[in-house]
Amino acid sequence: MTTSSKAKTDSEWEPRIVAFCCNWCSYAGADLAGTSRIQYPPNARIIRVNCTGRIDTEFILSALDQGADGVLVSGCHPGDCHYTSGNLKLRARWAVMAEAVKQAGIDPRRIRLQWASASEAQIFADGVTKLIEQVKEVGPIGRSWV
Amino acid sequence: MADPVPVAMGQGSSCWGCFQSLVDIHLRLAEVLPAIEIKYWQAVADFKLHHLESYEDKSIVVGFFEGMARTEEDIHLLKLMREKCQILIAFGSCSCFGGIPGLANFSDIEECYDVKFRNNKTVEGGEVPSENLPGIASVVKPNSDFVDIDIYLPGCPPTPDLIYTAVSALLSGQPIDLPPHTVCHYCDREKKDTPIEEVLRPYQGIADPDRCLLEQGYICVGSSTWGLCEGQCVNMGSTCRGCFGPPPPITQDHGAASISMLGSYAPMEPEKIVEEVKDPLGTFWRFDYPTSHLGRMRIKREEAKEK
Amino acid sequence: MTEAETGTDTAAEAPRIGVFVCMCGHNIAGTVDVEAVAKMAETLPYVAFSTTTMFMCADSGQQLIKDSIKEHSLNRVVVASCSPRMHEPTFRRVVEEADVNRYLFDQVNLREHVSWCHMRQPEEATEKAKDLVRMSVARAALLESLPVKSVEVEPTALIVGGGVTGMRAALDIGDRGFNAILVEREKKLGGQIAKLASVYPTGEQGNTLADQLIKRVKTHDKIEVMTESTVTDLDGYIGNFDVTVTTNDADKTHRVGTIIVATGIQPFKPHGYYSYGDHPDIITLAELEEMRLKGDVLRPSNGKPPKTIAYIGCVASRESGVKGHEHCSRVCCTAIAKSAGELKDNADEIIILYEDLRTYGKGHEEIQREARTKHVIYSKFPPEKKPRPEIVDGELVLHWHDVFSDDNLILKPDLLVLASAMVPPEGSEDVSKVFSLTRSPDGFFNPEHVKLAPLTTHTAGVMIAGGAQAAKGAAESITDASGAAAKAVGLMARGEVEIEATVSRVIPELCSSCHTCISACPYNAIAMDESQDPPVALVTEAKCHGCGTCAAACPSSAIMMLHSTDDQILAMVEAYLCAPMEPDGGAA
Amino acid sequence: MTIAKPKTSATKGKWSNKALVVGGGVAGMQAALDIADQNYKVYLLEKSSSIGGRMAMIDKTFPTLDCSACILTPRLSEVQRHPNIEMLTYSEVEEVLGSAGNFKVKVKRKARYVDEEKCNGCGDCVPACPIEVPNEFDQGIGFRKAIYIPFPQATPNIHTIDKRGHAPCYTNCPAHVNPQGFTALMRSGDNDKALKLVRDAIPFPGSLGRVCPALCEEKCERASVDDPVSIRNLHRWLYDNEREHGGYKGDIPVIDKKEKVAVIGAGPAGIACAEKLIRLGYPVTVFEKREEAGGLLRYGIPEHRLPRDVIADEIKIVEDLGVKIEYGKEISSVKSLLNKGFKAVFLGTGAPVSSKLRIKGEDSTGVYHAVDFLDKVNRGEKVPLGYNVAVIGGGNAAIDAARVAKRLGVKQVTIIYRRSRAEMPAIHQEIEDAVEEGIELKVLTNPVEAIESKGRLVGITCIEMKLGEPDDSGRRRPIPIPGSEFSIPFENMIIAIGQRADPKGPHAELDMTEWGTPEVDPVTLQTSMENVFAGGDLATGPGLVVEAVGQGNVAAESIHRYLQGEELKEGRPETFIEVIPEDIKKQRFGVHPRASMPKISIYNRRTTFKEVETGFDAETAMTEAGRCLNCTVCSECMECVEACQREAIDHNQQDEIIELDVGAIVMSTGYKLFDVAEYPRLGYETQSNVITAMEYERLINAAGPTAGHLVRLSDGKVPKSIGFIQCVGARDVGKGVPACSRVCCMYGIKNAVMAKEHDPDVDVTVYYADIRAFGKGFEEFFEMAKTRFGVKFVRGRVAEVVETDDEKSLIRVEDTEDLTFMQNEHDLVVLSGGIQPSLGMRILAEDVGIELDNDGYVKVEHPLLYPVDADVDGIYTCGCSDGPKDIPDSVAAGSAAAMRATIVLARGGEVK
Repeated sequence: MTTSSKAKTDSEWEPRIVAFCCNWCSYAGADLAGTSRIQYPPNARIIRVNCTGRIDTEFILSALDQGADGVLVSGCHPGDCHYTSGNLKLRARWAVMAEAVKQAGIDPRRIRLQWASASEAQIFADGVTKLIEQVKEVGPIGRSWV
Repeated sequence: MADPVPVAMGQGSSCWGCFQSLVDIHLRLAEVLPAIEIKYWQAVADFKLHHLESYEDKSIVVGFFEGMARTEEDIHLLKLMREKCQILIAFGSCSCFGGIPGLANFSDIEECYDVKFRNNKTVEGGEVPSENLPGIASVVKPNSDFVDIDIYLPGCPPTPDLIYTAVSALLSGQPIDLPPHTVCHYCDREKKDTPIEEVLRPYQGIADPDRCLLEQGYICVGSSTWGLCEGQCVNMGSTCRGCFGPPPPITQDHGAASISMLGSYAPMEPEKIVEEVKDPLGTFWRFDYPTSHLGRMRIKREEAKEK
Repeated sequence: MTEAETGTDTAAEAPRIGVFVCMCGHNIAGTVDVEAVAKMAETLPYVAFSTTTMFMCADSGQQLIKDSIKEHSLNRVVVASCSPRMHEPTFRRVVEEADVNRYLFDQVNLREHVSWCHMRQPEEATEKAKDLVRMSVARAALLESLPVKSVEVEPTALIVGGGVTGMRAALDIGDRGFNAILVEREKKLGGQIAKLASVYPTGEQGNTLADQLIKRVKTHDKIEVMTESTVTDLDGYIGNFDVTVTTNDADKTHRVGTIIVATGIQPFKPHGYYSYGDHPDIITLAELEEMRLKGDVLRPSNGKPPKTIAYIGCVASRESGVKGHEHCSRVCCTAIAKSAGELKDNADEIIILYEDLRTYGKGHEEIQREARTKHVIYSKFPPEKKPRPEIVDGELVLHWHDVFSDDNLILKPDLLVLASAMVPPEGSEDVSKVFSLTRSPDGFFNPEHVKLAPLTTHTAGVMIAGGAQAAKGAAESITDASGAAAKAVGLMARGEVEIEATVSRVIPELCSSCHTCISACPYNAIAMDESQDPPVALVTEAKCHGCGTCAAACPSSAIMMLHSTDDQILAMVEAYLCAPMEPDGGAA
Repeated sequence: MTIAKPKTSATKGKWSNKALVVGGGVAGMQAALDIADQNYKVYLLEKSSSIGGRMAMIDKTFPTLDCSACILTPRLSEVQRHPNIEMLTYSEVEEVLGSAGNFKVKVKRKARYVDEEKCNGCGDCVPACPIEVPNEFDQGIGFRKAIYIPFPQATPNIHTIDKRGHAPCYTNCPAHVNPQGFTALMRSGDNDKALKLVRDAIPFPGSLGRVCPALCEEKCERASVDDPVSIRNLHRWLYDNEREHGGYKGDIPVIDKKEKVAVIGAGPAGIACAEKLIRLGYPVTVFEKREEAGGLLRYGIPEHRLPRDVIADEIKIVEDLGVKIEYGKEISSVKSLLNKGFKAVFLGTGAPVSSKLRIKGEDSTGVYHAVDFLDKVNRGEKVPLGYNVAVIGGGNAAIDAARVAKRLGVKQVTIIYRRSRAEMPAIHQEIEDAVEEGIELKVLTNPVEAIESKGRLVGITCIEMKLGEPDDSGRRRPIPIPGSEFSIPFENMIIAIGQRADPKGPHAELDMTEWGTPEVDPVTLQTSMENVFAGGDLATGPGLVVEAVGQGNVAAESIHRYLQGEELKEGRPETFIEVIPEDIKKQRFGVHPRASMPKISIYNRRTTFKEVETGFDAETAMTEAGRCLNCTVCSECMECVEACQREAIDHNQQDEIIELDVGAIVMSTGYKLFDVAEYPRLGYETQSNVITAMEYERLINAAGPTAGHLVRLSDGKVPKSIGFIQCVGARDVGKGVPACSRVCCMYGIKNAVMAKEHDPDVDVTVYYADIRAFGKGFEEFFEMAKTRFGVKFVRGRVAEVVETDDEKSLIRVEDTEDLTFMQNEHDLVVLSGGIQPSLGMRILAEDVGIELDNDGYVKVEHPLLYPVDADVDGIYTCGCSDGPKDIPDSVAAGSAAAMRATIVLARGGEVK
């Protein structure tokens, strides 16, 4: 297991964020954030999936386990899923998983589920920013345990 | 008949139920016992640890290790087994995944001491004993963190049939070929493919005996659990709680898979599902918390605390 | 279904990955150190070649990829450039032309997701770019070649909505020799246009205009008209949709190849705006038009012809912050001008209160000029200080601020006409669900691409036209209609269409028949294959839209979402989080 | 109005199910794709060299701010690779006949001088091309080469040579030196190649560089800016420079042909002919009766103009190439040469016999003829001259003789010429120099008698002349004024009124004209003997050296053809289409005077035969070369031909007319932008910091001339404040643009947002009349521009833009919302011009046979029922052909036009 947060002082530390985005809404929203030149912190690395319904709870937990300081899942608004209901399934998974995460003593501020449509570039960017702020409050995942 | 195969049975912290189950192969023991030469098994033969220590490395062909390694003694034994045995089998879910003792990781060691010693209802002014006790690790780590495991035979306990199949295969030098199916495969209940509208606790309502329990709202993790049990519980009217852990490859996070499955079955409002699914950690990671992602993070945290 | 494998079978070969980092002029290179990214990529496992170029999408860039594939025997290609939503098809084609299966290509979004949104953090952006490339390379190593498949297209189009847009689309399709089924939920065809007394720019009566189309539609041997009907269910996929049309509670299923959604617009009832509903003489422009169509314009309060009429523009349109009303309704400015100009012949005074004047289209300015020539008065009010109608003793008094005179003015109009917003018609939400259409914040349906693909949607085989996409005038809607018809006919004329190979696949040996996938699939694309013993899940690939929900849900890991496998996704996570340390770093 | 469509009826057989789309912009591309997707063949015709239209020029698109090129590029490749689409780029519609289902369309495929099949767009030719001109694609603010692709994603990715005919300098030169080419090569620093290009035309870049009257310069277009380019002195410099750096370094031709050729006379014509032939690989022998080669150059032009070593060196170069010159060998019979094995002969023996004045006393002692006089002097013979010498004539020989006489110590030299100074045929600079050297001009004077005393000249009686009507030469005819006779004392008279051919000589064997010259074919210079050719002064009578060289070239070509058994006349004489460089924006060239030629001092001139003009230095030469306007864009320097490894370049390509049979036509001809200079008050073209929105697009485009850096073109500074003026040339009845242009509001806002994006601190104000944000997402974008980007909006038509002393632009406007008069200073002002029908729309409409509306757009059949049908069956319109449209509306209309067109196409037989 390699958790490779860099040897930097806490003030230099930048959270590492894994972001799962659905192709149709949030990935497009992130694209729009780019084309609109909305500036937001560069900590997140987006992994594109067709639908948030594709996101297995394991992806999220595994990312945290491997040292992600935060995980973002961003998808279409409930009711607007390109695949009609994938996001509802993810939402239910998320709810249960978030409880488990809390129970396991992981600060829930490390994970964020948000809805951002293809036109909601600002909401997307704000969501990323918000998660990063939250994670910064909590600190690096390796260190917060101490 | 070929020479008996040297075997060793090691026990860590556990309920001993797995070896009990081994004995449950009953008459078939008559086939098995002559074929093996027990080199170490504290429960049934008078071997001491130093006997085990005195064997040449890898002189024992098969080692079964039951339970998990919580104490220093357990860890020593586990490592010793590894040294002496050519094939090391994690025997039972504790040995494979941490099992029920792994649930201790929900709490930290001090809380455990509180429960066990300090606030133990049966004693007054309980104290944590400091003598004649092997050192207790602050956190339960999966056996595989200490040694390489060759074969996993999960189950709480592994069924006698499973044990017999495995042992027979081993003795005949064949690979152990276990069916990969989950519990559902063995479940006789009917599925109607309807989403779950409400999650029920086992005491709620009266379950239709012929219909999929999950569809009726009872959390059954049979679909994410290796069906080596051949559906004992579900066919007897009880939900599967996942004691055999995830199906092969058993590397996937059993609890995570269960949640993904449940979420897909029950696309309910988040508030509702959270309200109705009590204790997700205990529900979905009952038998395999230490090997799960969340469990690993817990271990890391406890280890970090120690440092 | 036909199946053709393109590209060499690379499954057996060890991955040889080529990484192509695009500068995109300075769009990327201006922020990201692309050379450094390409250099880093060289060090990654399986990477056989890595380079940068000015414009990867230009012919020269495409050629570079093709040449490099040959020269370095690449069997996987990673292009780090712009959003895959833009150029993935381009590059897939490029690699295919070099005999590499299109699914062995992966694209990294260095522009929309990096350079453009981290413009002031070049170092961090470069780090991010490196991570993203590393992730993509890890994924690429695990990519598998997939077959390209196509399905036949049923030569019938379904058109939802029997306004002028829908009718024009049906006629064009019918005239072109294909079948059209026109579904209208009202009793009568004609839609909104038929309710207008005067349609700009020609000034024809809406119903006579519509009637011409209705007559042809009804007599056309290729067109089946279903009124008082709604589409309640959609099954199938492009080329082979099974549409359930409900007419008076009776369901009937039609097999169609393509679908055009032409559900149009609807005038908003502006309750809560300008005392609408509080006084009988406050009506909407739509109500006025209907009144004109039926006969003379009379004051609802007393049945007398109004002598003084006031119009207010932008009613419930352009309301920043009010969801569903932020957009411009596009048609009202010219419609008011047309209406006012025509009514002025019989009225003493007509005044138009407006925020902005948007007579943008062909012939629109003339209409506005004509109204002015007839002494229709235009008065601009400030958006932050809207006109205020007051009802004093049953009488309507209108107060407003005129921008150009900087004066507060008062008028007692006999009739106050509110040009209310054009909004999506009721039931749009159901339509969006049935056809899996996404909607913009104004509630209208989103096209596939707002600039270059305004008529197609993200649901393959489903087109939108006219008001379905945004508030639009009749001429624009009818143009859209023919355009959408062209899209539908294009599919039908070709007779077959390629479908995505990125579908889910059940590994039968691992399936435990738990049925989780079946209840997870939104498209009923998975069923138990009863021919197997025991029965296992089976995916009908043409019905699979590739969302991957089943793969995530399957607790036995028995479903593989092709091109988006667990391994591929987790490899990206690992490549990011478990990247080798940079030399200047050091262990935590 | 009732439904009249579809009127077309199927007549089987002739019905074509192919379609033509005119215009390769985004609408045309869409139409083509949608027709092609229905399995019909489509011709996509585009007049420029790449499809993509305006959208390709735009930086970002509203309201999504998608990068235009990025979203367009996939579309470009889709069109290119569509099996049913045939792109006809660089093509124009010439004529349309027929009706729906059966149109016959003539299309002119303009020569792009690059083989579309062979070119692979590698671009190797581009760096080789020395010509740089403003790039239209960059709105003229960036540059491209004469061989170019307009933008990186151009489709097809085939280079095009922009060649607009022949430059006047080139056509006016009798030997066809290519000044535009060689100056361009000089500018790109390749003097060797430049000189080689000159030598392709003349073997005497150094000699002619000194003595040529430079007919090229007479026609130089640069004169319309300031003065002609000093072309002659530039090739002189090239030669001098080469000589200074070690002399000729060019190729030595391989003699690979066996037909021997004889040239009689080593004058300019003969040497030119010999040099050409040796380069073609023929063994050539020149027979010269005198002791040195050069003819008139050697013996007729004085040393102060043409130093002996220069001509000697140039002759030597020709000899080094392999030309054998036999000196002192007088040939009396052509036939005898032919009998000796020569397969062809060129006669260039010149016109060495001086014309006479035909006046009394002409033969007295002290009278010389210029040719003999100069010959003697040039040979070093002593010529006795008195105090007072008259030179009769106004040509170069006269001036030369006069200046030589002066240098020989004559105190008083007078040139007597019968017309005025302006009519003197001599090089004007030479006349000036002569005057400067103290030579007197006596014009409008004609000698009538040479006064002799004892057989010796003592004076001349002259008569005064006046100028009458122009004669055949175009010069005004001199008429003697009766009774105006007067006498002047002279000790010598040098007659320089012309020469003629020697009636004796080898040419006597040929058919002769009445003037005693051999009869030659004017095109081929062939004489009455098929293998004998004659040129230069011998054939034409006395002329310019460069004319003689030109004839030598022509003869060489004829001899080559003759010897190769080819048709002598085919393709000859070369026809030249002279360019009218109207599209070269002259105001973009600052006045930069012609370089003056340095000379030795007057003192030195009077006493020595030192060369008067000393030549340019390198820097002057380079600067002077830079003055060329590149009139024809491509100069045919042929560098690209050499650079192209695929041999794709063909400078001889011709425009081609092809005929198409199509069933339907879609018009998608786009628009032209309103010329914002029509509002002088807004300062475009007069103020350097007022630009158009399209120029702005290119400025902010990463692939544009500034690589996307938003700077002022005037000084390269980053503007801190930008004003965007909307509705320039739209909704203005007075300017003939009454309608709204529909897109400018949004692109103005988009541009304003982009300014903010480039520099968040920049102050951006949009001056508008109404904001027409009517499309999907437009209003929301407008709102975003205001709130998130902080773009300021001022409602008001701008009264004027004034340039301030500190190079800012002052916008004067009344804010009509709060009724205040504003004067805002900006660093940059961007005019958002309106849209007008495309250039040539009216002619095209006539060709196609459709009607236009009042605004000049395609008139549609019915704006509501048939919004994309033109009023002629089978013809459809989309994009901005029928009125301004934004991109999505254009695209939708493209699809719609495709739909309507395919209904017609289907009628041909596919209807089920």
